[in-house]
Amino acid sequence: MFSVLQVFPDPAILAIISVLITGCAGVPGLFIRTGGPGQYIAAAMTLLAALLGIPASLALLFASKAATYILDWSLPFGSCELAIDPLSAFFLLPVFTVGAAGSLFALGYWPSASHRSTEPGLTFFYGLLAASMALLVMARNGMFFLMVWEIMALSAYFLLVTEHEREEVRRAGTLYLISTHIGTGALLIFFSLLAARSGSFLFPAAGTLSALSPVMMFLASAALIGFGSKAGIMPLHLWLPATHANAPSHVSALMSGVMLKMGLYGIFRTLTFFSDPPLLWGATLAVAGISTALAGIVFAAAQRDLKRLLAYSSIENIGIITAALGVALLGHASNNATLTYLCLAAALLHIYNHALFKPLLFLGSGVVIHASGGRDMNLMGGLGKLMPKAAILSLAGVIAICGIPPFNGFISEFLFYLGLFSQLQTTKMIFIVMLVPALALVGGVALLSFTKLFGAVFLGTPRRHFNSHAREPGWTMLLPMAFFAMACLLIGLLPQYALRLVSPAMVSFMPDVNFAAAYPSGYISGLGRLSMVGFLLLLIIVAVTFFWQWRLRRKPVVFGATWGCGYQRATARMQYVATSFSESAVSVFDGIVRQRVERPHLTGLFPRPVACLDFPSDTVLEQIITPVFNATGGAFAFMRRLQNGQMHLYMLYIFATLLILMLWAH
Amino acid sequence: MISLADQFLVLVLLINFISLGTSRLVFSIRAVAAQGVILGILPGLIHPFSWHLVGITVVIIAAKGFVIPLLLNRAVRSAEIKREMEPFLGYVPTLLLGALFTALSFGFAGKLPLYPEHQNYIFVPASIATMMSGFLILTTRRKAITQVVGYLMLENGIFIFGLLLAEAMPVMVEAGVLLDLLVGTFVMGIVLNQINREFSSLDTSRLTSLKEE
Amino acid sequence: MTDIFIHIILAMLMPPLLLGVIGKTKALFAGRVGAPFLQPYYDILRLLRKGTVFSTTTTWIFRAGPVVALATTAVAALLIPLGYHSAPISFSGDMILYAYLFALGRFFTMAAALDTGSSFEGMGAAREATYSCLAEPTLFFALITLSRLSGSYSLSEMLSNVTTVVWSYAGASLLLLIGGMFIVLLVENCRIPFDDPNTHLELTMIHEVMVLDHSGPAFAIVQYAAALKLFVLGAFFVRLALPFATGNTLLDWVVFMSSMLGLAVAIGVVESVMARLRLVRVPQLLVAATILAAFSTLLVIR
Amino acid sequence: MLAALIMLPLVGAAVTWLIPFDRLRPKIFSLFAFAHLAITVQLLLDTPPTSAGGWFVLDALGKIVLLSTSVLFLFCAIYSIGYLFYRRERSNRTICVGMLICLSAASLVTITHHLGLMWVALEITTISMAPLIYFNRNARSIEATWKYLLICSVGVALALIGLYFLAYATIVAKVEPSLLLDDLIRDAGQLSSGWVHAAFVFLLVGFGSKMGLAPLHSWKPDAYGEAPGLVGAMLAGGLVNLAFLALLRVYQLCLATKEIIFFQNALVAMGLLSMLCAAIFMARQADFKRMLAYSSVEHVGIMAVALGLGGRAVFGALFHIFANSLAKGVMFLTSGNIHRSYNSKSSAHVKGVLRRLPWSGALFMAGFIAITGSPPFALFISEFTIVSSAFIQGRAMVGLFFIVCLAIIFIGMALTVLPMVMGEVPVDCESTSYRDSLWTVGPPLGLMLLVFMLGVWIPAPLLTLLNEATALLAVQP
Repeated sequence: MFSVLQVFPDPAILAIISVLITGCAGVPGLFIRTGGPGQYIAAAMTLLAALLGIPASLALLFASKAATYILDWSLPFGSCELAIDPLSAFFLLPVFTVGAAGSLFALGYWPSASHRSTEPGLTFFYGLLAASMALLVMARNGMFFLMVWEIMALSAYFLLVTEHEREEVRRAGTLYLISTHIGTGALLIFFSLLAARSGSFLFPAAGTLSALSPVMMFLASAALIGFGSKAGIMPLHLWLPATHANAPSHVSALMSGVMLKMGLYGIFRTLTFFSDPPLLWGATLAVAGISTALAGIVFAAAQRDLKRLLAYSSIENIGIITAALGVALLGHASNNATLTYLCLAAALLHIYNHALFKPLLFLGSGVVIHASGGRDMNLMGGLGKLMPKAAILSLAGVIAICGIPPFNGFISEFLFYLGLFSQLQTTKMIFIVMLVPALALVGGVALLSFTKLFGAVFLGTPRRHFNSHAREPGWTMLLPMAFFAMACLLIGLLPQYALRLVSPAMVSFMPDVNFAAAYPSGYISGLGRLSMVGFLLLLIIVAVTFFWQWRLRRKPVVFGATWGCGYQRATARMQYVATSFSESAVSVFDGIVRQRVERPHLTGLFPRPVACLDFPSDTVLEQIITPVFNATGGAFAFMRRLQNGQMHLYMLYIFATLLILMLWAH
Repeated sequence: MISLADQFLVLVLLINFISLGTSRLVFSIRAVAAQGVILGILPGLIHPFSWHLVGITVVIIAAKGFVIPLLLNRAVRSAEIKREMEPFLGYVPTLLLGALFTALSFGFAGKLPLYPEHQNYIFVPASIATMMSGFLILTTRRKAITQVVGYLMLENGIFIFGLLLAEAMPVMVEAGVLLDLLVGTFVMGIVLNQINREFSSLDTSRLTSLKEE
Repeated sequence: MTDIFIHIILAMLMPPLLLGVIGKTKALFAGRVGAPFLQPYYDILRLLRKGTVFSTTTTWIFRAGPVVALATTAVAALLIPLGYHSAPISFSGDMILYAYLFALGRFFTMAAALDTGSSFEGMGAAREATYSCLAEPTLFFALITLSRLSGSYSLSEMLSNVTTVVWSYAGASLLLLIGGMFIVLLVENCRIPFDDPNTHLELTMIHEVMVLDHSGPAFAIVQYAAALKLFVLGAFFVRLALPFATGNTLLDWVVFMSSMLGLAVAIGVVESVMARLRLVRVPQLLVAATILAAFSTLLVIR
Repeated sequence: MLAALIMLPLVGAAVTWLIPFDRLRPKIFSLFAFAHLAITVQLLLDTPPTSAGGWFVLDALGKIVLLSTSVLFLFCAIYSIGYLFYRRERSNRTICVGMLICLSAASLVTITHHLGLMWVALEITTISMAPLIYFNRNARSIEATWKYLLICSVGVALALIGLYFLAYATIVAKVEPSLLLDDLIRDAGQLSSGWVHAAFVFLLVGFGSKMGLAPLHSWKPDAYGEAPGLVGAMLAGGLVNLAFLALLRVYQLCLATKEIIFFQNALVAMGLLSMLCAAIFMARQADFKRMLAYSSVEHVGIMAVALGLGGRAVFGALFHIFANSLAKGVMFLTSGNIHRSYNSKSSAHVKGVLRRLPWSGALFMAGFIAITGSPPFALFISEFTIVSSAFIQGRAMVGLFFIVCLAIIFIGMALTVLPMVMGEVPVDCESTSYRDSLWTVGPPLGLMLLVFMLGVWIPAPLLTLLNEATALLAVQP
């Protein structure tokens, strides 16, 4: 299938070269005085890197053994090993695709003509971010991994604060920087413990560690905190919504599509070290995952900020992936190949799916923001008529992310469901099928959230007058979106091939599981039927359409205003806005998310115009984190009195230290 | 001779108590000056005669007995302050603490393994007690001058201990002494007068603008 | 082969009849003669012959609404076994597809409603979204229970497994299930007590208000799709509630049809004796349904 | 050659004292700094043998401190050309002379093995810095000077007592009395443990207060806060290392006397206390220069912890000497620029530095990232070495506490630095003529590049030097 690739010397070398190209993409722009060329050069380089890197990583994905290289460095942390096994290659693919698509999109979205001052830095750090993520999956030395990890985090930070004149952006940036740094702290502990265990900073070989010691518990939780905070598992998700909302859209696409996955990659990679991940770990991941998914989607349903909604839905998807992974671990621990197979496939496939439809939606949101000049969905509407192409592409993303056939989102959820159902035939751990209704609920709320998004943004009539930007975007912005949309549809219609793309990663992740045992059993034939039904569906749609057109042609078609139910003076402002659309649903989940409403109080017979403000609040942040922070700050403020400028007190400190040490010494 | 040295050391201890107890700056300055003079004489009592020794004695007496007290007095006069008002800790408690520390230092010195020849001196306890008193003043008084006095007392304590090493490593001891004198004069001579210019007062409780709110 | 043929014929022709039966039942309860059983067919044919009015605010999404709704329901009709006969298309996992096909149709119906930019239709869409996402878990609980009882992952086998025998040993859980599923059936098809298909107060409607702006052939498609949906979900329910099988193919078809008509009558009765719930009560009833289904699941997996 | 190392700065001091021209002086000053660095490198390349009966030895530890001090000094000197040109209103004679004297004394500290002489040199560095802290000639600066001088003098006095105790221990042990490190190490076995213990305690407290370990650090925020940027850089990046070197000497002694456990524990305790203290005082710190002072407290704490942990962590400590002094240089020099340009050091008034001083702002930001121990900068390497060896030695609690403190400190610093650097310059902000210029931005930029370089690539000779030094401090079984 990939014999063509044999003409290349060595795919691994090729991949590394394309990583370097990506990393240096932004460099010329820094030195070119006149704006413009730099950005085009960067886009061209990134595309070239993708053209080299994607086939290379495909070849590596299907390669039998991992390619390993030693990086010669002088840091005293053992040899620095770079390796690309199928698992790494699997995570490499999205880096190249999304990276290239984003840099192409940037040409139209962040043209250096109108963003002279910020564009070079943005382009540079964008390339750096992509490259660091690609290097991350290759790193096999804890020290090197941490360095690349932090480069990734920092370049993401600098991308985020591109528009640092805005207070909101600054606060988001600070929040992000702090939480990512705390995550890195956890990783410091993790890698130190790992080194303490294995004696070197090189990653231990697969399955060489045993999970059955208390230290491992400590180690695993450190890893979960470190990587989970990057992936956005609740309650470590705090940084995520603000960050994705305030970054430029193609950056949000890269962050949400790929950077979150790096956290997941960390979890995957960590799990490969262990020969026997106990049930507890799987259960933890499953519970954390499903609760993340539920809370995330409910938060999403409550949002009125377009990009915040998308960000929270990223949390939801990460939750689904984590849950699937957790169940797969449960299956692995209970030697249930079928369960392992289906759920692992679901998790990995959903990683790809999310890396396709989420960037698509973020790019779409970029187009929308470009047009409407804001992120508040309550002020949008009717954009579908102004930019039909962008609208239909976004529609594809919306359907995909709701997990509806015939798009790719459905496939991964289908596999997950199937895995959970398959557990019904066994005798132990049947309770995990309780994830099924939870998942169904998530799906339902997702449908609501994204109907709301699509309806409020693209449908109906404009709720206010848009500026001249509100027109169909250029091809540089449409092409990437079209690419993602096509990919979503293809995976949805031909799932059996998508599964073939995933299986090498599964094998390299769990080499000890005999997936062949699961393969022949009827589950997979289902996928073939699925694609058949998908085509059938399209067929019927076409048929009905033709029938209807035939009827339409024979009778007059009249155009008129929408039927206002007898109400004469209907205006665009009277449409159901995003908030009112989700209001009743959100009120059902009142405990999890609060819809804060600041009602004006009216006085007198003829009150003057007043505003009623409503905004959803993140419960975790406002109920837990902020109070803790304030308490700590207060305590510190109290202790600062120790430094009160009184000389004799300082002398007393010295004297006391002296005495205490003397007493201690004797 | 030895007994004489011990009597002088007892005198030193008494002076400690005086300066711990008094509230009049001028008086405590005189007390420290007297202490300096006594310390200047001490080497002569325990070591055989040598011109080198004479030199040391003269320098110490001149500096500790006259130069520094003069500087301090000038500072006091220019700042027109007579007494240490509102000390951090009252005089009586300070005295009691001083007594306690002196007693402790005698006990402590008894435990320490001493060079046989020094067994029957009270050099070690005296020096420790003097340092302690110095620290007491530093930690309980607010005015810059009194703190300088405390610092000087600390130095005196160290000097007393240094006498035990005088013949073992004279250079070291002298270097120490001279450097302390340098610091002393430096602090007193320059900084105090600068403070005077800035604050027209030597009350360190005024020197508390640098702190964490 | 003949079974598949009959299956398709039935799925295409029978649905409007159910609406007719329901109408007749209600009329009888109200002491009226009522419209003939075939009235729904007449309505659809008449609508197909009419011209169309499109709102100027709408886009192609508005037109796609009815089409996709019909298409998805049609595919679902091919997945569901009718009576004792297994479905034309059946594979492991088709029940998940079955559930999500309705989601697709629902999405386009709501999108079409929002596309008109009318506040009433937006209102309807919002309610539809809320209630359906609350009804979702119930359906899946039912699927879990059936899958557990039958040990298979495809609708045909699941449902064909439900026999009087199964009733004898898993009766309790099936009873709970029927309770839950009946509620789902009513809410998915927007019947009383959740929604009133032939009310005339837009503020209180759900499904009907979403399709207010459709006219002519499009509205015919909408009507037919609604009937088909009732048929598809009804088939599911009937197979649970009345698991009678004679073994003779043709007889079984008769049994199926009569039981479907019986279901229609039942719905008619419910609509005649009950009033619409206040909207705030609806979520509570849905949660209650979920709880029923959950209990039935617990009974079988413990 | 060693003599030249000491004499050259003194000559420089004399010359700069005699030159009457304020414009010319800083340039001469930098020339001498350059010459000093040249000599240093020369000395590192071919090390002279022990001279003057073991008084003067340049061993690996000395080399490390000497190199870091000399490099930092050169950059500060170059910076002073631009800075002092801006501060024309007052004579820069004291600052140049004082710095050069301090440099001479510092070199002396690094090359001598005689503890007494080392102590004298340390005292000289302390005194020579006092007038520099008072450079701004106002009430606050005199107060800072006063506190600095008195506390440090007391500390140094305590160190002197420690030395006396040590010497007395030799007398008691009836070995040939001496304060030469090598002799002491040789006779360490016989010394009476009582006196030695007392000596260690006093030396720890004495040098600790000069180094600024909590709770002996109380002079630091005041002195660093009031001193000009380059003096602050010299204090935080240079003198701290000298005091640390003194502690290293004591550590060597402890190793020899087999009394190491207590000393190590004391170091770990004080180090962790320093980090905690820094964390507490950096939160919501409005004055960014004081914040840097506490960051210095934090980093001496880190060094102390590392030394106390021993083993591989010592390597981290020694590498941290370089990393810390270079990064501190960046922070203090750029903060000097910011302070001058806004005429305020309160983060309440200083906003949008990237707009007004693009280079200084970017460098301050980068310095902040580096100094909080993020890769790819040098401090990450040292800190990661320390943490990992803490865990590898099975002292998880120490490592955990270490990490937690680092996290709190990061949060505190971020909440002060980021709002300063970003955003728009407030309209009501005082307008001054001070802007980025080659002389004021070049040195911190150079330092930053060094910090980055050491973060990704350690030159082989430096690595061998560090390993030699680590071997000197290894626990002999």
